[in-house]
Amino acid sequence: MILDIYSFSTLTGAIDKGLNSAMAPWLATLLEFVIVGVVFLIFYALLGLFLVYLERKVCAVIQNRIGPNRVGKWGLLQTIADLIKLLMKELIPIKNADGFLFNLAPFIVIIASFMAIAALPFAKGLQAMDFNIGIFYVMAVSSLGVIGILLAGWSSNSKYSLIGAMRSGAQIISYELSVGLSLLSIVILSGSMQLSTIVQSQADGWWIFKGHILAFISFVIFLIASTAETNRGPFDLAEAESELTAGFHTEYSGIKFAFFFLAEYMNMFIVAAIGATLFLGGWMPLHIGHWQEFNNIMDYIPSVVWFFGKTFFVIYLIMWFKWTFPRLRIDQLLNLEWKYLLPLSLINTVLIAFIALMGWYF
Amino acid sequence: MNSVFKYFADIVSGVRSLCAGMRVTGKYFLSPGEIVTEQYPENRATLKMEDRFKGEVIMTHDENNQHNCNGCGICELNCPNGAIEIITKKEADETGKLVRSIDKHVYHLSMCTFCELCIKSCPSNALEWGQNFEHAVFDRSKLTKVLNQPGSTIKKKEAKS
Amino acid sequence: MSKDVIKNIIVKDDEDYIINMGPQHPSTHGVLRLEVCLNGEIVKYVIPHIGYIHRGIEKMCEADTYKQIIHLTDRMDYLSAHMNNEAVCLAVENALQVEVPERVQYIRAILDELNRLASHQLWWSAFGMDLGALTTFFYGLRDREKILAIFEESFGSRLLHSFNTPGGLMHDVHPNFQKHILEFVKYFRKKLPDYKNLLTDNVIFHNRTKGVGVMSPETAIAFGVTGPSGRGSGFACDVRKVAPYGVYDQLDFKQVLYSEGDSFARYQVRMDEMEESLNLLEQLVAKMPSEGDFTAKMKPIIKLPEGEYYERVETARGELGVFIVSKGEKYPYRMRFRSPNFSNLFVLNTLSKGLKIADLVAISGSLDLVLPDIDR
Amino acid sequence: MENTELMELITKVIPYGTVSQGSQYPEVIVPAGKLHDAAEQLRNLEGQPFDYLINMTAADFTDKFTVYYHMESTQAHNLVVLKADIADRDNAVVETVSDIWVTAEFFEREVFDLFGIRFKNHPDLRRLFLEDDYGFPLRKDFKDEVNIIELPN
Repeated sequence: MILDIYSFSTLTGAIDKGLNSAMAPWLATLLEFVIVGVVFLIFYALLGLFLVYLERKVCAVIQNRIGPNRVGKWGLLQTIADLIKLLMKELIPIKNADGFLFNLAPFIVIIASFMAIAALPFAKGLQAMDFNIGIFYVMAVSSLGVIGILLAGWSSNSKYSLIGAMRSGAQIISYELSVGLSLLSIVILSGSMQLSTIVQSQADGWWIFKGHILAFISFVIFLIASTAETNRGPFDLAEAESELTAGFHTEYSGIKFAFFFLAEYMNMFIVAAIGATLFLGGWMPLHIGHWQEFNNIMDYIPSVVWFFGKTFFVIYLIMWFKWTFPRLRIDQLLNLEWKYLLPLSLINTVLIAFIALMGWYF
Repeated sequence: MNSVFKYFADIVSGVRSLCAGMRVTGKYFLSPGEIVTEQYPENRATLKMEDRFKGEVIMTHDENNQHNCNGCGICELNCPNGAIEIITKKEADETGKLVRSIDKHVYHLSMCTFCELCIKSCPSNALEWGQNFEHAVFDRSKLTKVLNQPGSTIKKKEAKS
Repeated sequence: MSKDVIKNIIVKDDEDYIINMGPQHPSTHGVLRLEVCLNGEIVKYVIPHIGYIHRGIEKMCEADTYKQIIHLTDRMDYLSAHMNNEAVCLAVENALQVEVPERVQYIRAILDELNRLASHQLWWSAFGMDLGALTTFFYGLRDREKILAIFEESFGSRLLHSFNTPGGLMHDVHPNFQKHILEFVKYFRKKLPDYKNLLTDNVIFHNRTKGVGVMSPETAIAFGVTGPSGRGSGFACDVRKVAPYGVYDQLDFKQVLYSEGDSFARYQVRMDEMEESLNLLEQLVAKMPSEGDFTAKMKPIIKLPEGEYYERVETARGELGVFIVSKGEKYPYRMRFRSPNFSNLFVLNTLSKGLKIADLVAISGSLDLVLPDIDR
Repeated sequence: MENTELMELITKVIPYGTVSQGSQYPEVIVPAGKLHDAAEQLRNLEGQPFDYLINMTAADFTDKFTVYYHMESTQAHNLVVLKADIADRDNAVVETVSDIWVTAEFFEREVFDLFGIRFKNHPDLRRLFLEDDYGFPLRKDFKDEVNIIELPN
């Protein structure tokens, strides 16, 4: 049903075949790893810069401003200029800081977010690793980042940083539950933890439509909880600019600060991509029932466009939250999780399991 | 049961209030016509300050390079910050009498607080507000200005007794 | 008479976990240093340290004539610059018993209300930002810009317009003054629902401010907390009502009072005052005489008769007092400003005790402190 | 006249003070030693306690200091000025009123900072604005060649 002309499997297959015919299989596999790694590195850096630019533009328009518009056309090169500035800045050593952990922390944060990208299905046939426990892997890897944040706060030898890191720890441990439960509802519906299977299961309709109101509720819970997990406003207590100046990365400067900054935006991209994949059909085009003509037209849009369109829609939602709401207080943040989101998602999971059992979804 | 009802009512009212807030920001996001930013160096040609804008103190000169200042020093006296220094000289007029006249009207822009007392107190209305606001310089000494233009003379009072 | 004496209690301990908020900190709105003692996230006590921009205005006034003093008062509470000017002018005029033209009194009242509105708008913006809602800052400043444009048109400057002079005004206002004010009132009435939807009704905002930093009326009176902060606790301290000056006794407005005393009540007082100011502006523009002098006849050198004079006005933050000791010279012998923020600041310790750091930020935001006014 | 009634009332509770109508408000002048007692009497005045201390300050008259207390009753909205002269300029001490009005604690710190008047029994008498060795700038004999530039006028 879905057109194969946009499938990347022909391209990747051709590369694989070519490499295998030219050299030994182990060397070909190794080279493929290197190629994938380099491609992801470039993708990671460019996407991170673009997301920073996007956020600045979105918040500017929300706030009746123009936003960056001086460097390059529409200010597109602004973040690259910022990156160059950050690269040239001095890395200030902190007296009495735990040097090893202090330098390690940004790398842990950035590696955690980098690893999660591997499992994302970007388009038809474009996925680095198709684990059979894909969701589980992404959840596990993305929550590694909190270790980096805790280390950063602890090793900075600064009171502001420590408070920010502790807040972040409490926050991420709590919200992991809701994220997990809301993702579980889709796992129940699709019957698989493999991301490619989940995407395939949405060929005739996205889960957010097929799963009635319940899937919508778990999507909302997922959005809230994952915003909290990525330390973004209104849950940016770990940074809490007006209270803790910059929270856990108060003492970082130069490229080490840029790592935290980049990781924050990439984490946002990852949760948005997961949300898009699970709830909004991933790279699947929008299909409505038996409107055959409409469905055919939709099929002509490449799958990679669908994936990024949906992901950026979710990213926009997250940005919209951030630039609208005041920040929560730490006890209210935990209240929200334990008193509201967790019971609701538990009930939701039970109900979803029930409708999945009865086959009451479309 | 009441508390259960209140629990859900809280959620609904909370979500509704959040939606109201998001509607406001969403409305502005979708109406880029509301953008109020002025692009300053680009709009230099069209940017016009108000007539009364207090940019700096200037001394009005007419087309003959003549001004009204006779160097009486009242502005210097009235300035609360010592931003004005009057340097006078004695000059012979056409009858050969030595008359006090202004040599340099020194104005320290860096010390001026734009209180307008010099302009209001000037008995011969020699001073005025200038609308120039681009005062940024790299050297503080450049903010010390001489208000009377070089070669300027005092305007003659027309046929006054 | 038995009464509970309200005290400023600070119990220090060697083991205290102390963090310094300020002098450079995003939420202290200036160079205020708060010595905050924490127990985890809980605040044990707060000691404000001030003096970082003490300029000795009171000493400088002793060497300035009364006309020259005006421009110094702008620089105390720069957000209610006009009210500061007016306080000194009223003190001098009352001491000399000068009759100020009616038109001047109306213009001054209009400027008072405009300045109050501008100040409250900026406070709203900054308060939202303190709580993490960054967008409010730009909406507030966008609307404040309209008021500043009116100021710029008439006085030539936007913030520190030394427009008053003992006896009247420096100039007459711009011919478009009334028209632009009415336009602004119409514009701002349309924007107020946005303010309401963004913060006032927001559930997160309610959680952050309701029941936070509760100040009883007795505490407010004992600490001398005036202005909207005091009125949020039910302390009827509006000088415009208590001791009317200018034309305020001929106007129809009500003193906004809330009895809860928490941060949300202080917020509500200011939001209601904005609407009250809009009503007042309409009344004032309608009643203002279109013709008349802009200054009373004054001697070129003003000398106050020997004695002590005290004059109070209501600024956007509370009661400003001007105390002049004159010895009959053209300079005041001693000039003293009772600044509202000075008293409002020191209640911070009492209010934030036992609350969280985030609440400390919310409380100091709701008190609406302006540091140059505290240090003078 | 309301003020005369008030003045009579004050005269009754503060017999050692001179009560007069000043240029604007009733003034009560008491000896410096009796200041605390007078303040307490005014704070607990029957019918209209002066519970709101608006302003507290001092002035240097080269031969003496005068401390001023402007206070208002929040019920009757009357304003009264309490004054006391301190003759000993070199060792100026007066009793604190911060136990009566807590806001006086900070006003007194300011007065101590700028005039060097010390307040007995003050809970926390430190300088408020300036460094410890700065001198007392609002005294008329204060000289500071570095920071204060005298303008010729």
